[in-house]
Order: sequence, then structure tokens, then C-alpha cells
Amino acid sequence: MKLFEFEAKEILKKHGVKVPRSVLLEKGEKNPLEKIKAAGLEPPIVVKSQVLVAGRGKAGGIKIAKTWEEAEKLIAELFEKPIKGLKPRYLLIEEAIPHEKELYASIIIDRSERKPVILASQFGGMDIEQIAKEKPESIVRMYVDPFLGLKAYQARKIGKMIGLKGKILNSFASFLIGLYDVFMEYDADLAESNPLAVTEDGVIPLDARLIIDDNSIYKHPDISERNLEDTGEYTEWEIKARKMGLAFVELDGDIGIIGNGAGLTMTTMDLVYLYGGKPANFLDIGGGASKELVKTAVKFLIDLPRTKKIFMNIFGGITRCDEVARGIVAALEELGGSPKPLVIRLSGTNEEEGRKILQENGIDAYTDPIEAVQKVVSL
Amino acid sequence: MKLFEFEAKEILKKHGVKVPRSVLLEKGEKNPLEKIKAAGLEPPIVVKSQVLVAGRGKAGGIKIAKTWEEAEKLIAELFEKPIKGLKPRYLLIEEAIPHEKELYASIIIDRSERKPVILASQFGGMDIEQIAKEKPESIVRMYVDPFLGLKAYQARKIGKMIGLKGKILNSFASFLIGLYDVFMEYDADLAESNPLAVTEDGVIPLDARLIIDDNSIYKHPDISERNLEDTGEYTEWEIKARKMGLAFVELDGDIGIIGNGAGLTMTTMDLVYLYGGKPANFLDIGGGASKELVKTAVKFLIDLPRTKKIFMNIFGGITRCDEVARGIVAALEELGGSPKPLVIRLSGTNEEEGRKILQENGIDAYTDPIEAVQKVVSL
Amino acid sequence: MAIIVDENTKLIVQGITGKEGRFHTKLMLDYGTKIVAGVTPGKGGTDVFGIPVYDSVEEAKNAHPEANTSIIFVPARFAADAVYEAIDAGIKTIVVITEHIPVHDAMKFVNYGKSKGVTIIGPNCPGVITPGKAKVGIMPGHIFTPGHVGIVSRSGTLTYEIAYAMTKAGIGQSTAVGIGGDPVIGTSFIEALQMFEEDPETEAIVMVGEIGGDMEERAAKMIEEGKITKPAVAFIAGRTAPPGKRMGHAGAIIMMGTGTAEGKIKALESVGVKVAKTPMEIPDLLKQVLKK
Amino acid sequence: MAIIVDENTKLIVQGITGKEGRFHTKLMLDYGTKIVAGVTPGKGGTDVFGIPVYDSVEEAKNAHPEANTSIIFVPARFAADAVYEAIDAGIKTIVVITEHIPVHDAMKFVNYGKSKGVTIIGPNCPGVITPGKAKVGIMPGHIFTPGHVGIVSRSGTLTYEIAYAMTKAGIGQSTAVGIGGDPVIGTSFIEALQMFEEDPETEAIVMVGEIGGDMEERAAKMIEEGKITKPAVAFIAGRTAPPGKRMGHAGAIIMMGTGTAEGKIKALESVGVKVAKTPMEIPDLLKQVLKK
Repeated sequence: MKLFEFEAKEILKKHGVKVPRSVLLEKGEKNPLEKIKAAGLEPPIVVKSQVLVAGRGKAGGIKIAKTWEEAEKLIAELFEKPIKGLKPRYLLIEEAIPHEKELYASIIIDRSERKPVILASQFGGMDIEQIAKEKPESIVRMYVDPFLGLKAYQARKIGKMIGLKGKILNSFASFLIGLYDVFMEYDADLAESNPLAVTEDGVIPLDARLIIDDNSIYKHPDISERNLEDTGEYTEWEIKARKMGLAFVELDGDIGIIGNGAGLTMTTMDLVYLYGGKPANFLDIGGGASKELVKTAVKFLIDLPRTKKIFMNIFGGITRCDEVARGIVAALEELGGSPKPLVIRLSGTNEEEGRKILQENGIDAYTDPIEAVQKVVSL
Repeated sequence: MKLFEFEAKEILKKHGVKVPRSVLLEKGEKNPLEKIKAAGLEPPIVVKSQVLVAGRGKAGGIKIAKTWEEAEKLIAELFEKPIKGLKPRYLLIEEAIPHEKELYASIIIDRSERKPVILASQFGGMDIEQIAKEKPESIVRMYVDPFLGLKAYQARKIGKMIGLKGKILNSFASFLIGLYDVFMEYDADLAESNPLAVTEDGVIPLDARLIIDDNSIYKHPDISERNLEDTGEYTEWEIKARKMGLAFVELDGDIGIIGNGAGLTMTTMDLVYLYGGKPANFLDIGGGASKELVKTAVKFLIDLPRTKKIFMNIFGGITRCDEVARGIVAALEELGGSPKPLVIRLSGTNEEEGRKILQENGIDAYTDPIEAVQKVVSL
Repeated sequence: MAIIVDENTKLIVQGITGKEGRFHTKLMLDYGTKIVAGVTPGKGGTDVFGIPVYDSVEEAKNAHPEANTSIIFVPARFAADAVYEAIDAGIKTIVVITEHIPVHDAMKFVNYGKSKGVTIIGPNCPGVITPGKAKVGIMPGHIFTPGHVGIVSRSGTLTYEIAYAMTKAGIGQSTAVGIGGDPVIGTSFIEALQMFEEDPETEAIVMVGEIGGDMEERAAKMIEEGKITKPAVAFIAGRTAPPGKRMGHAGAIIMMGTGTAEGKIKALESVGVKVAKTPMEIPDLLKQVLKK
Repeated sequence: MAIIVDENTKLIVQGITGKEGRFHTKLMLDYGTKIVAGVTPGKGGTDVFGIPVYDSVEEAKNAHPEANTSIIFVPARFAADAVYEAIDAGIKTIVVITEHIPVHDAMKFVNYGKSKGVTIIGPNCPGVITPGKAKVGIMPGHIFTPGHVGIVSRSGTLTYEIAYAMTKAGIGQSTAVGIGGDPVIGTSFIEALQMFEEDPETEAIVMVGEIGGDMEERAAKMIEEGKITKPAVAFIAGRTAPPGKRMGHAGAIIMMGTGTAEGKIKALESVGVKVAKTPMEIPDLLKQVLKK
């Protein structure tokens, strides 16, 4: 789960990391300037749209106000300005930080080493993909033992490797330890600061990102759940699907896909593409799906406007083909028949029983996935 | 540093440990009963004197009030009642917890294993020394890897070893993990609950003790410094000494002791005793003491009412004998000579120079500690 | 021989009294897996399908010292503790079926297991089957058949599809390992490959990969370096998956332009591994490489 | 031979530019200790008494691969980090002079050091001296003289007193180890005893104990079990110390009735160790046991 910049910075601050002085404005705030003055801030100030999409700055979501008049105007403007389709509920108002240089620092878990890895570069400000492309040799990596934690000497070593020294180096090391503590304490998938500004006094994060592992949210009651609508990660139909408990990703084709198991479902998409069709989505009903879940999934894909036809590829392992068949029948009964062609491949556990249930309801099913995919593409 | 019961319980609560509902009264509280009612408590309630001495219960510092009248009377009474010489500044008012059984649980660092060790017994309520004496076989010990932490399965194992099962066992395991988290997070010398009550719903700490390593206080800004007067650990003169930066322990004899280094100072006490004297104190000026520190120490012991004579045993290693001599001379100059006999043994680094400085001021010094101790005892 | 599990596997089922644990205990017993004990804290003294249940792995291990393998069906919040418990009780092979375990938890117990010389499979995996000998997992046993081709896979159902196609084509499996779909897993693609390389009963290897991470690329590197000499064929799922979206598995996501199916296929083909376009092609490709 | 430090010791001084570090670097150099490098983060490139200073132990070790020992004068808040740095840089003997290090910090780095096979002396200790060969510590060198009696001690100044008395009586020392006065230390009494037992140059051992803990009792047990066969004599400080009060050292406290001087003396005497009533008796006791 992505945190808003102001949430990430609040957490960093609690862990002893110095962040810019700021005040948060919520939409509808009556006297924003009063609130900013009360917080001891005055122009130049930075007005930052709190949206969860990348590339906020380039999209015009971050502006500097040099005067109170400008501030008032920008605040009104940014509250109304959609950034990649999302309007902010909050604006973060920060002191402007004069700085000489911008660094990059982040922490993720390295899959191969199974350890946290710290990534840093002396070229901050651009995104890591861009740095990796333009200045790959500038990216410094260091693995950390998850039981021992990040030691100060290691943090200093990273700082030295990206060219820092003296007071700035020590400040960077302290920052990194704070970032690491937050990364570990919050089960983060990503803790990042970019840009991390170098000022006369030390480093200070101009931006901060924190993505929490969805599976660990229960451990962190201080983190409030995101509205799916606010994340900018999901389409309208993906949000609907998540609320219904479906593992669904929307694609740009027109053949609706249902599979059981992520690998098989992806493979089903690939097969459709291979045989000349375009998948409309990924929808995995998982292992051991119930009749109810199958019914929900089938109805959902029939409702999905972009599907012209639907391909269901089931290999029964834990999933029982008879249960799947019952779900399909129930869906079609409720809808009074499918308004969109439905091609089904059914194989594996209780295959015969499933096939029988379908036949009794006038529905055919393939055994061979290749035949089935050729059929659905040809429709 | 010892924490008050209410502080320890507050910290446990923050770490997810269930503690009795309570309200804290400070001396001078105008409407204690109102405050208790506002907290949703009603009799029977427990009134607990917040003093940092052991054996509070036996000394009459914990009382149960069955009615509001009784509560009012007990509150007034306990605020005025000294427990082992200390009057409380706070009373903790807690709900009375009906319970079937009392357990003991604590965590300390084992010096030999260099690991946290959990101690538990099914016989709570009496102190651990008493349990160790009367029911030694009831005490269960488990070492914990400080990097891996206490695992739930280990906590359950301890609970099972002290005879718990079912819901109570799981509750005990959760409690122990909370206690361990607090122990580690707060650099504790001791985290203890005794008694830990067993109720129908699970375990709940009736008392809680937390002693924080003095050297780690800087890491824990949320912990407020103790007034030395409130700790009950120090005599009036020990408090004076600590405020002056002296490592001083008061004893019950009459020969004042100054040494450099803890081992040598203790040995000096032992020598005095061995040769028939009684040491009045332990005072270690440490390694490399300055003239100023020596002066302070000498004057302090001359002021200390219980000393009749003073024995100073210095073996110069890092400590320079000339510096020590200058300190002695300075002290005596300020006092216009010593009103109490002062026997000095001076040996080691810059011995000759030190001896010369003393002689110039009419002060003799021994080289041999045995001769010196015989002298001071004979005076 | 085979790898990870075989006729000498003596299994403990952790979380045996839960719905999933109970269900799969039955299926594993039916398959012939030797289950010696179950563990559920607080349920010690009961039994499940005749298998005695204990309060802790230590107690189970004391009563059944021959136990050498554990399978974990414990819910995600308690699964990490169950893994530590098994490791500390001296179990040397642990299969973690549970999904939704926080990645940091998995990272820690995987590191701890490695330090103790323990083989961990999963989490979020279908388990391991050595056909005809032992099934330690949730895969349908009947679609597998004994033979000499090892399968290492990041995906459950897809493995079944491929194994079934192989079985129908008369190609049996030495062992099939579902390594799991999470970002951090105990036994990686290349570690499983290494085991197959060292297993005398395995003559060829099927690699079933998917988008995300760089395990397949590392496998290609191992082959290039001559560390894997047995013939290998592959299938990679997710050619049509868009970047930045998790495709069901937590680990199946193309990030920062890395982890694409194209990249993986290219890496494998460049070291001579034949990559199937559909799962159904795998038996044919295997026949080609086994003929040589 | 001797133990811990000797003529092959090549020393790094961590915290060399601080007041204490600088002062004792001079004294150690004067004594003849081979100091190859100093470390103070941010002061790399400077020097102290001709010793080159580096920003990190790793850099010092790269420039002076012969470095095998480190002494730490870093302030308490940064000392634990300095220990980890030395361990991770491959230093195998670390002497921690710093006092007031939080006990939990010491507990952790001591455990880590053990897992890496590193000998840690201290914290809060005077260090180690092998007279005539190397002084890695803050003890006054001139009161020691080469010989064949090992000293292991929990107390600094008291050690000097005893060593000086021995030197005056013509009894030299193989090595004197101040193990430190904190509750958790890297090398315990019994571990130091074991080293002396295995050291061919050591013929007898002086144990200087004090109240608190049970290290002396464990030493007695080792002697009883025949693990220490060399003649040993002892002095225990704190016969007159009251219970429950810390006597200067963080570790010197009688708690729950354990750790009294009487208990320790009794334990040692019961296994035939002569315990001196005053430090000055040590040379005589040594002459008695060495005569046998």
C-alpha cells in the first residue's frame, strides 16, 4: 500500500529524521494562509499535491509560491488540478529548502539475496529507472543483514561511495539509518527519498515514498487504509473487482479471461494472444474456488464493457471442475443466458462430473486448451 | 533507573499488553473521587502508593477500598504514609482484579550466557529470592537469542512448563512477548511482573517493574529522569555525592575511604576491615583523576559526619600521584587544615613528585598500603 | 533419490487441525506419504485421521524422532513462528504452503533457515511431489507419474497442466517442486536446478517461470557457466502481462522494466534452452532433448 | 606465545584522534606496541604520532592487511558500531576500553563477535599487556615485567597493585588481561583461564575477582573438573561491600544474595585455590605454588 508523501514524512520524523517544516491542508480549509502562518511558515513555500501517482512534479503537482498572493492562488489551483486523473484531497505546504545538490536513496528487498538492499546515487531528482539508464555506474548497492540491521559504519560507507564527506556524510548516514529503521519497522516494500537535498547543514528529504507490504498492514494499526480510488493504481473496474474479492487486472483487448492459478491465467492470456486474439483482462479464481466465486467472476466479466467474448480455462487440481460448472450454470441462470459468447476449457479433478453438469444445461466444454483458444479467437 | 509502577504499566500498555484499568492521582489532587469516577472505575478499587522501594505491599503501601468512603480515607492516608521512609508523590488507583492464581515472570540479562533469560514460576506473589529459596524447582529458565527475539512457540513452551494451558497459556505467551519487546526496546536491566494474575480471561499484571540501564537513558527520551530523592536507593549523602559527580556509597563505619579504581577502593575497604577498622564509605575517584576531583572528594569525606578519620589509597597508573597530591593540598588549604586525621598511601606514576608536593605542605604519605592501613586503624 | 522428498520422508503437518491442514493431510495420506505427527498448539492429545497431534514441534519430534520434514498450513499471522519452531526443533526440510505471509517475515525466516542448513520450500507454494514416493503439498497426485524429468515451477496450476501433459505423453517426473509465487522464497529457481543437477535419477529438467524477478535469467547464467549440464526446457508465463501490475502472485510483477517474459525467454534461448510457446509443447521439446 | 597479544600484534586504534585515543596511542607506541593504523570517521588522511588515520576500519585494513587487532577508544554512543565495524572488517581480536556502553549493546556485539570467531576483551576494561612484547590497553607499562604468571582480572588499578607487587618480588607476567567491570563482557574469567591453560609460556595464574556475578564460582568449577590444571591463586575484592549497591563497576553488585566475596572465596578455596587476604600476599602465594 502506497503512503502519501505527508504520511511517509510524518513517520520519518517520528524516527528522528529531519524533514522540511510543513503544514497539511485538507480540501475545504477555510483559511489556508492563516493555518500556514500559524505553523510558522512564510513564502517562499512549496505547494505539493498529495496524490499517489509517480511523476507528480512533471505533471504540475508541485509549485513554489514566492508571495502570500501566489500561495493563495496556487493552493486554490492545485486543489482543483487533476494529476494523472486524480484530484488531491490534501496539499502539503512546506518550507522551501535552498540546496546545492540532490541525491537518490532507497531501500527494497532483494529477491535473490533475500536481504534488504540499499540503493543510492549522487544523481537524485530523476527517477531510478532514468538513473539506471543514464548513470548506471552511479548507483551504489549495499545488502544489509536483516537480523543485525544497518550499522552506522555501513551507512557512512555508502555515503562515501556516492562522494559525500564531512558533516554531510554523517548527516546522510543518520538519514539512512532512520530510513532503514522505518523500512524494517513498517514492513516496507519500498522506502525512498528522491530527491534527497544536500544543504549546508546536512541532507533533508524533499520527497519521501513509503510502500507497505499489503500482507503486513494488520501489524501497523497507525496506518490508515487507502481508498482504492485515491491510489491511482487501479481502473474503475479493478476497484469494483477488488471490492468483490476478485484478483483482476484490466488489459486493453476484448477477450475476457478467467483462469485458476496466476500462472495458468497468465498463460491463458498468452495463448489468446499467440492465436491472434487480445485479452481484455487477467482474472484468477485461485485454488479451490467455490461455486459462488465462479458465479461472481463470470457475471463480472460479462458485465465488463470491454469484453466481447469470454474464455474460461480451468485445470482442476484443488479446484473441482463440478464446482466450477455449477458456478457457471448459476451465473447464466441469473443472467438468463449469456449475452456474450463463452468458451470453456475444463480439465482435471472431477472433469466428467463438471462436463455433465454443463451439458445438462446446454453448455459445451473443451478438454484441450489449444482447441479452446482457437475457438474463442475465431468467434 | 527504576521506573514507577504506573510508568512501567503505561509502557506495557503501549506495547499491546493488557493492564488493569487505572487512574493516576498526584498529591494535592482536589477531587480524587471525581477523577476516579470519570475514569470509569468504581469500588472495589486498589490504592497503590507509587514508591520505588521493594516490599511495598508488606509495608502497607497497597490497600483495597470496597466503598467510596473507604477510598477517600485510604487515598488521604496513603499520600501521607511513608513507605520505608519515602512518601509517594503519586497514587495509582486500579480496578480490583478477581483472580484464581498468581504467577511470576521476569526477564534479565544472563551474564554468563550473555543473553536475555526469561524466568517464570507458577508461584507468584512472593519475591523471587523467596521463590528461589522455597520452590527452587518451580523456576523455569529460558535463554533468548537477542537477534532473533522471543518466538511465540518459545513463550508457549515456558507457559506449559509452569503448568498453563488453553486460553490462559496463549494469553501468557502474548504477555511474555510484550514484556520481552519492552525489555529489549527499553534496554532494561529488569522487566518483571509479580504477581501476574490468572483470571478467567487470561493473565494480567497486578504489578510491573522496569529498571532501565542507566547508560542507555539517552536512547529513551520518553523516559523522564528520576529525582534521586524519590528512588529510595540512596542516602542523603549519596545523593549529594552523585550530584557532585562522585562514585560514593555510604557504609556504617567511621573510616572514610578514597581509592582510585573500583577494585582498589573495595580492596581498601576490605583492608581496613581486616586490620580492625570499619569503613565509612566507598569513594572511587576513578582513573586519571584531576586535582579538582581529588579536592572535591577529600572535602566531601571530611564533611561526611560519620567519618572520624580518612584513608586515601592511591596506586598511580593512569592517575598521576602529583595531581592527587595537588588536590589534597588544595582541599586542606581551603579548609585551613584537616579537622580529621588523614592517612595517605601514594604509589605508582609520578610518586616522587607527589610525595614531594605533600612534604612541602607538611603531609606524610606511605608507600606500603599495609603500613598505611595499620596506621589509620590505630589512630 | 529424487530431490527434497522421497520414500524416507517422515512428515509433520503443522496446522493439522485447521480446515486446509486436515483436508490435505487426508490427501497426502491417500497418496502414501508417511505422516508421523501433526501439530496445533492447544490441540495436543487429539488425533486427525489417526495421526497423533502435539502442542509443539518439539514434542512431536520427541515422540517421533524419525520426523525429518514439515509442511505448514498455519495462517499467515502465525506461519513465521511455525517455521522458526520447526527449524529450532531440528527439522531439515520445511514446506510452507501458507500464502499472504509478510515479505519481511519470510525474508527473516529464510535467512535463519539458511544459517541452520534447512531447506525451506515456499511460502505460497503448492509443495513438492516425488511421484509414487511422497507428496508433500497440495497438488493433485493423480496427474503425476514416476519418471526422470524434474520440474521446477513458480506456479501451481500451470505445473499441473504441464505435468499432466507430460504424463499423458508417457514422460514421468523424478520430482516436481513448486517453489512459490512470493517475492522472497526459501528455495529459488537456481537452487532447485542445482538439486536436480546433482540428482542421479533426474535426466532432464522443465523450468516453469513467469514474469517478475530475475530467477530465470540467473538460471540461464548457470547453464552458460556449465553448472547445469542436464538438458533443460522451459515455459515462461506472462508474455502479455503489462508492466507495474501484480498478476495474482505477489512476485509476478514487471518493475523498472526488468522481469519481462521476453527478457527471460531471450536469456534462456541464448544459452540453448528450448522455450515452449504453449505448455502443451513441453512434452515434444522434452522428447527432442532426451533423444540426444 | 603468551595470550591475546604478543610480538605479532599489529594494532589499529579506533578513535585515535580523540583525547584518550591520542594519549594512549603515544603510551602504547612508547611501550613498543606495533600500531599500524588509526581510524576516526571523517579524519581520514591525517596522522597521529606518525600513524596514518583512515575513515573506516575497512580502509585501514586494506592499506595494512597485516592488521589483526583493534583497540577501541570511541565514546559509548558510537562504540558498538565501532565493534561491528572491526568484526566485519575481519579483525580477530578487539579490545574495548570504552566505559558506559549500554549492556544490551554489549550483549549484542559480544554474541555477534562469538558467531564470527572474534575475541573481544571488555568493554570497560584496561586492556591486555604481554610484558616486553605488546601493550594493548591503558595500564602503566613500567610496573609489569616479562615472566610466566598469567593475570586475569575484573579490576584495573587492583591489577596494577598486584602486578607491581609481583614485579618487585621478581615474579614476571606472561600476559595480564583486564576483562572489564561490566555485567556483560566479551571474554569471561573462565575463557581467559582457558587461554592461560593452553598457553605454554604460562606456568601459574593469578585470578583477581570481585563481587557480582558468578564468574569466580564457575572458575572454581572448571578447576574442580580438571579443565584448569595449572596452579592458581586468587584475590577477591569486596568482602565488606553491602548487598544491592553498585561498587563503582556496573557489574560489581551483590544481587539476590549471590555474588558475595565470601561465596567466591569459599568456592575457590574448596577446590584448593589459595585466596590472598591482601593483594600484597599474592607474590608469596605464587612462590608457594610455583615451588611445588
